[in-house]
Amino acid sequence: MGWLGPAEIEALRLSLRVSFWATLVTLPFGIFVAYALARWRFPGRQVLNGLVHLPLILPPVVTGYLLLLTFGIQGPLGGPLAELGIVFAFRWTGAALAAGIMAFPLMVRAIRLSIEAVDPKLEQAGATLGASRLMVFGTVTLPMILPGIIAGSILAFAKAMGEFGATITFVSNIPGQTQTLPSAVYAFLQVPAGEAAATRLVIISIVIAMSALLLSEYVGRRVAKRVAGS
Amino acid sequence: MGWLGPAEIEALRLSLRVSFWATLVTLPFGIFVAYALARWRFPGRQVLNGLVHLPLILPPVVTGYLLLLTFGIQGPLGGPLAELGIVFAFRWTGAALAAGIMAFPLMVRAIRLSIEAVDPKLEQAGATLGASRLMVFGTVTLPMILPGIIAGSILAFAKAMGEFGATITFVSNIPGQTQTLPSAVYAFLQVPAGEAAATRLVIISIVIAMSALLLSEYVGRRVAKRVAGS
Amino acid sequence: EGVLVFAAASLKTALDEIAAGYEDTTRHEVTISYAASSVLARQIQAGAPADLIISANEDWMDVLQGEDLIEVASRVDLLGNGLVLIGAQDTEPTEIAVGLDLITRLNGGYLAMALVDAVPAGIYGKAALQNLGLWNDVEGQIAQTDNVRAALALVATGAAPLGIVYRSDAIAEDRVGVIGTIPEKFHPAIIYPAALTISSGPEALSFLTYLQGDEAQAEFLRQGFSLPEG
Amino acid sequence: MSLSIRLQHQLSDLALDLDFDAPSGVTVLFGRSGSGKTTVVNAVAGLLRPAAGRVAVDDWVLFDTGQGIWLPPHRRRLGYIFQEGRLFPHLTVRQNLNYGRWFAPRGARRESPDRVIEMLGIGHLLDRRPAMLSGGEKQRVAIGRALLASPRLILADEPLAALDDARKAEILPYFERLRDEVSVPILYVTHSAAEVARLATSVVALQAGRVVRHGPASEVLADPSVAPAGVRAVGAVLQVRVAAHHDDGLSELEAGGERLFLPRIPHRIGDELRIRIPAQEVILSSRRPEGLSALNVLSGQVDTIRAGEGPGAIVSVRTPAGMVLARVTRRSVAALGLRQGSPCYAVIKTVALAPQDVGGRVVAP
Amino acid sequence: MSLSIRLQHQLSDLALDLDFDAPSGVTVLFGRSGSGKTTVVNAVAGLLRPAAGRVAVDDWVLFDTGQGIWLPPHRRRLGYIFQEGRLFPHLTVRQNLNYGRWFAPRGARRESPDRVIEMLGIGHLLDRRPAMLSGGEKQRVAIGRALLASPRLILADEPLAALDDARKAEILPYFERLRDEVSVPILYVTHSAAEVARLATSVVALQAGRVVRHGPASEVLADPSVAPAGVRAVGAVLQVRVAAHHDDGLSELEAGGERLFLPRIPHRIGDELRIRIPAQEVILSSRRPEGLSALNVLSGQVDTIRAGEGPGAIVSVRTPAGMVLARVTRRSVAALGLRQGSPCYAVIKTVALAPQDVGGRVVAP
Ligand SMILES: Nc1ncnc2c1ncn2[C@@H]1O[C@H](COP(=O)(O)OP(=O)(O)OP(=O)(O)O)[C@@H](O)[C@H]1O
Ligand SMILES: Nc1ncnc2c1ncn2[C@@H]1O[C@H](COP(=O)(O)OP(=O)(O)OP(=O)(O)O)[C@@H](O)[C@H]1O
Ligand code: MOO
Ligand SMILES: [Mg+2]
Ligand SMILES: [Mg+2]
Repeated sequence: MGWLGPAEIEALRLSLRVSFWATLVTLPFGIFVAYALARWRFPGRQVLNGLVHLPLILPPVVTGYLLLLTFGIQGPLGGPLAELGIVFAFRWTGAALAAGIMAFPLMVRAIRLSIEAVDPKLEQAGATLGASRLMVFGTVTLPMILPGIIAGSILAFAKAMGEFGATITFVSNIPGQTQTLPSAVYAFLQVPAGEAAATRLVIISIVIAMSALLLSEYVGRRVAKRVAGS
Repeated sequence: MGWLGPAEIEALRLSLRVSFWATLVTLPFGIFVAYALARWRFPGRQVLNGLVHLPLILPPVVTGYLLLLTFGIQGPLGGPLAELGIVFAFRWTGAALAAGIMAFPLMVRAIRLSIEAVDPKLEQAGATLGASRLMVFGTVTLPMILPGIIAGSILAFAKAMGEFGATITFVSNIPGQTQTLPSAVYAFLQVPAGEAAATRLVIISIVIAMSALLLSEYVGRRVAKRVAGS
Repeated sequence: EGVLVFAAASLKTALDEIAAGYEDTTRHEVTISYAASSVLARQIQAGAPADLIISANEDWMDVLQGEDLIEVASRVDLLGNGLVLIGAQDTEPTEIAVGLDLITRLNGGYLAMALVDAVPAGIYGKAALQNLGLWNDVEGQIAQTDNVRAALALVATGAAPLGIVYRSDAIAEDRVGVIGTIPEKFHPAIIYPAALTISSGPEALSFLTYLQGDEAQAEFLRQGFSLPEG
Repeated sequence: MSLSIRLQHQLSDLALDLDFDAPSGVTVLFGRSGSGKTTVVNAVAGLLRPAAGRVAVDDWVLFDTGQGIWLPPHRRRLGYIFQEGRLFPHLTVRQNLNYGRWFAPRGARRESPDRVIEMLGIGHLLDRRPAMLSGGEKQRVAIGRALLASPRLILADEPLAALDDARKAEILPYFERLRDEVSVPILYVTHSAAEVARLATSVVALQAGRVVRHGPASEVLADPSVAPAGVRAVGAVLQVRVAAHHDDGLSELEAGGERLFLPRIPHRIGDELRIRIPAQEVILSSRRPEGLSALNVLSGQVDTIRAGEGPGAIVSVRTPAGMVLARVTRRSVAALGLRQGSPCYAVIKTVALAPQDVGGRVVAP
Repeated sequence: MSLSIRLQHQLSDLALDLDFDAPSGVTVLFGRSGSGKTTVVNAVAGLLRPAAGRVAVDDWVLFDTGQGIWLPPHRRRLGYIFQEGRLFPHLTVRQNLNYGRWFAPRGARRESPDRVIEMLGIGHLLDRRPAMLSGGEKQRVAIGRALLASPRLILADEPLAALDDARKAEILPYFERLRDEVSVPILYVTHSAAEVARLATSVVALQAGRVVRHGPASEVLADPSVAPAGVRAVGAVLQVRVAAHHDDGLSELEAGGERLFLPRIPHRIGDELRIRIPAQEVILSSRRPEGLSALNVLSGQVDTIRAGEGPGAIVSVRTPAGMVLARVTRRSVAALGLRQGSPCYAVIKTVALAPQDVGGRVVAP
């Protein structure tokens, strides 16, 4: 990667780190929320569903702004969390939070659809064999929705790699801390003659995201084969 | 809506129109591509898959910029199309194109997952009863993936309602022509004291997208019930 | 019929006001599309039907001029602006001069600015800091945003203690206080050039002329802009 | 119409390699679980593409790897009754039943839906969806769906296994009618000897993917070593004519001048039938029995005595009505002094002839 | 251990309303397709929550709407063999088999996997996934999975319907052993009279969601109006003792001083058994028959003559070995001059006693 400056390599590494952690940390929540939405009936279900989708609907800048208000140092959540030592403001963790939240609806959707495709009769069969709800989930539902989880995770990862508006609004663009690949691309695009550099970064993004996608196809197909058993 | 100015009402109507058409026109392509990715093996399959996902991975500004280069009046596609009377540049149709392309990966993902959940044995049963591939698709696959199609469409609609970066880059922010709700929000956010107006517009977006979401839940559930037959 | 104006987003409040006045007196319609200067320039390169462009960035105007996309004769430096250092609402004003205790005032926090290599406000701000001899000290403590308003928001929400923004932006934000204006000698002149595009009609010239009239200029001044010398 | 099947294919640990021509009528595939029956049916249906082979109905070639012919399943005009039902969950029972009809060519023979629905006893289920049916109800709908598709070839994979005997007895005659009147070739998988005896024109016994025996039903059923369900399914098939129906609920049949009585059957006087007489329902007697409740006594001579496994032996007795098989103990053979050519009497209980052992009409084998 | 079931529930057009106590052992549910058998089993399993009712095994209450008790399915310690298999598609056969064992409490009685695998003949399938199994193979794995879960209650919904007779004959003894040795209560749905006769401690006949008959297997089977598969399933159940095994492959049984011969059975001399003698396999004779191949002749007197539907009649004959039922034509009744109290001989073919009609051990009813 001789043709990448150190700042660009820094941005690339940061983007990978941010996207990786954004995906990994959101995943359990994503599975939980998807399961709750798919299989439980509870008051406030539609509110939860709406909330989850908000980042998709809102212009990213607005989401970023809301994050800033909520998780900023003086925000209602940001303050208390800071006392616990969890700081998002101007940290890569904040970029991961923004990316995770923006990717969350995609992840939940994918997982939820795959949960809804699991035949409850198989879960019932698990229960008759002595598995508690949680064990049924772990031994029947979870393995069967693995393709959906993989799909959802990669989708989320790809989205996180491309996230820009909410991230820069929330944690701004601090080289080495919060300057992700898209921020760098954006910066290059703002100035005349920045295109060459921007193109270079875009190509890198594409290569990474495509690799992730290909990997997910491959893994997903293998898992699906295992799950379908054919 | 007495508290909305005429420009804002205009933006709202435009956003609805843009999102509606973006969803409707992409839907057949979405179903086709989802089906191809789910059920066919062909050379270039992974390339197609990658292409479909590009808008998700790229910062929206980049997508918008690529659209501008491709579908601009002087672009390689925009020119010929313009001769046929199909102009996207700086028209609401362009906004719809941008929204559609940004929403496409979400739509395809949702539909594809639901296609993959259809048991091929049922499609085989249809074939033995004399239905051609196309008829099997129409009478077995399509009705069974309706929940996925609805989910995917609403997701795409919501995404289209929130799309901003690609749209403003591709077709600019022309009131009455290409100024969608998010563009209007953006404009308000750029100026001092614009927050009140921006908030108003954001709330409207949320209400609309949530209604669509609720509707989709309701319809999807009814259809799923019919499809599952329980 | 009508004039389509492409204008830098930061002009929105003032320009909306002025355009309304123009429409009232002339009964001619003015439509304004607000976006980042880079976006506007690219769109004109792609054949946007704009009649008049008001950029916040001379470089982009030069690019357009180099490609013969604007009427060179019509190009004027329409407005100027100033940079201010802002802080929390109750911050003591002080004079901005070489030797400013910026680091102390930051107190480990971040200085919010627009992208220092890409967005005009950031570029000017960086030049000012360099000329003030502060750049090397604060370089690692700058939180860069994709536009000035986002930098303003960082300060307004308390995420960043200080920021450098346009005077026109700071003026209407109640939650921030202006610590001091950065003397113009420390940064290149902030110019908003305007020009007719080569496809413009006669109406556009009339509006451009109106913008240079007393009524319009008074409004600009009221919003914190300045008039370029000469 | 004859069905000719040649297939070679390798499954995980089953090598399918078979080649047989079946005459018009019902070809029954039997063999133990896992012997490849469903695989063969799938290959005929076009759901599995075998490595090599040829399937044809008369000169209508469904596929032939040699000639590179491959009709897709939807062009094969099938009525496939799947082992696991495969009803469309999103359609009502009525829509499921009609599904094949939508695609049947205009000129095709049409089954009357009302008749099929009545026969299957699913009239009250028409507006339900499959999820709300019991196991047996599902299978009946699956049968109806296949029959109503106006098929030119019926594939039935254990179609009656999920049904109770009474329902089986109602549905069997329908398959017979398809075989005899409509002459649709039927490839039928079953474990039941009674179904084999009633329906089968020819029987193909599979073992580990190969044909171990192939012949007319009467022959295969008479062979204890391969009879579908083992020695208990061995029996003779007699061709008879309905002679009279009596007031006390018995029907009188005539075969080679001999009279046989059995519980009233629905056929008309003069109809030709075939009946299966299970070997184990036949008692042999060295003198003409008297004072017995069994009404059917055929006199004849011992033709062969085959000692089976275990204590039993199959004795074939040549009677004017045809060859009758009896399964008796070797001890009895000795006690009665039976030898080839011994005169003896075959005693058949009237009621031992189960309704499913009486076939609709004689088909030329 | 007794199973007590009371249920009220409304399905689309079936009103389930039943109440019965079944003694320890196997309780067979039978009834026509759609009569509610699977629904009852699901309610016992906790997969369906009935509007009202109570299910208990002895004093272990699984649910009771009155007391507000509701054990979730996974606490009911079930071995449920589903009508449609329901194997886990993502697990191998081995993992499917082991599934229930993972969750069985530590102290639970453990079935030996090797033994179950061998009995079911699925040793060569252990590393496959269900999609690569044939229909019968799937069902065998499903049976194994349920048995290996160390259940305290076995629910079997037509577990053997998909299997061939030879395989059935191999698996049936296993259920007997569960019933007799391990005394796990078993609720068993079947259409097969032979299975009823061999396994059932008591039989519950359902019709449209209601119990129409309930009693010990021998009683219900003797009643032509409700016998599971109609009149052909009627038969007597005799309690016998193994007296000797002979060299010519026959076993000799003793019942009330009378001798019966049947093909060699695996039991030891002295074992107590029960055997089902299907009514239609019995011939009556007014004098002691001679020169017949049938080795079993019991003398007795006519007890009752019940004219069934059609031309037949069920004649009960009191013999020293117990009550024997014969299904004969009314014409024969007249010809033999049978009346209550008439002396007569019941002739039973040796080989007519099918292996599945011979039960493992006598259970006190
Ligand atoms: N989910 C359901 N909702 C409504 N009705 C149902 C449902 N499942 C079954 N039924 C109906 O309830 C009745 C009893 O069904 P059940 O499955 O208990 O029958 P079954 O006795 O097990 O029949 P089979 O021998 O055919 O399996 C049937 O008429 C069936 O159509
Ligand atoms: N998709 C598959 N891939 C590999 N092996 C398979 C597949 N399907 C079935 N088999 C194996 O092929 C053999 C034949 O299966 P098939 O389904 O044809 O048996 P069958 O004769 O129909 O049995 P049954 O009477 O149990 O339905 C079995 O051993 C089975 O395990
Ligand atoms: O037009 Mo801007 O808003 O400062 O670049
Ligand atoms: Mg099979
Ligand atoms: Mg059932």
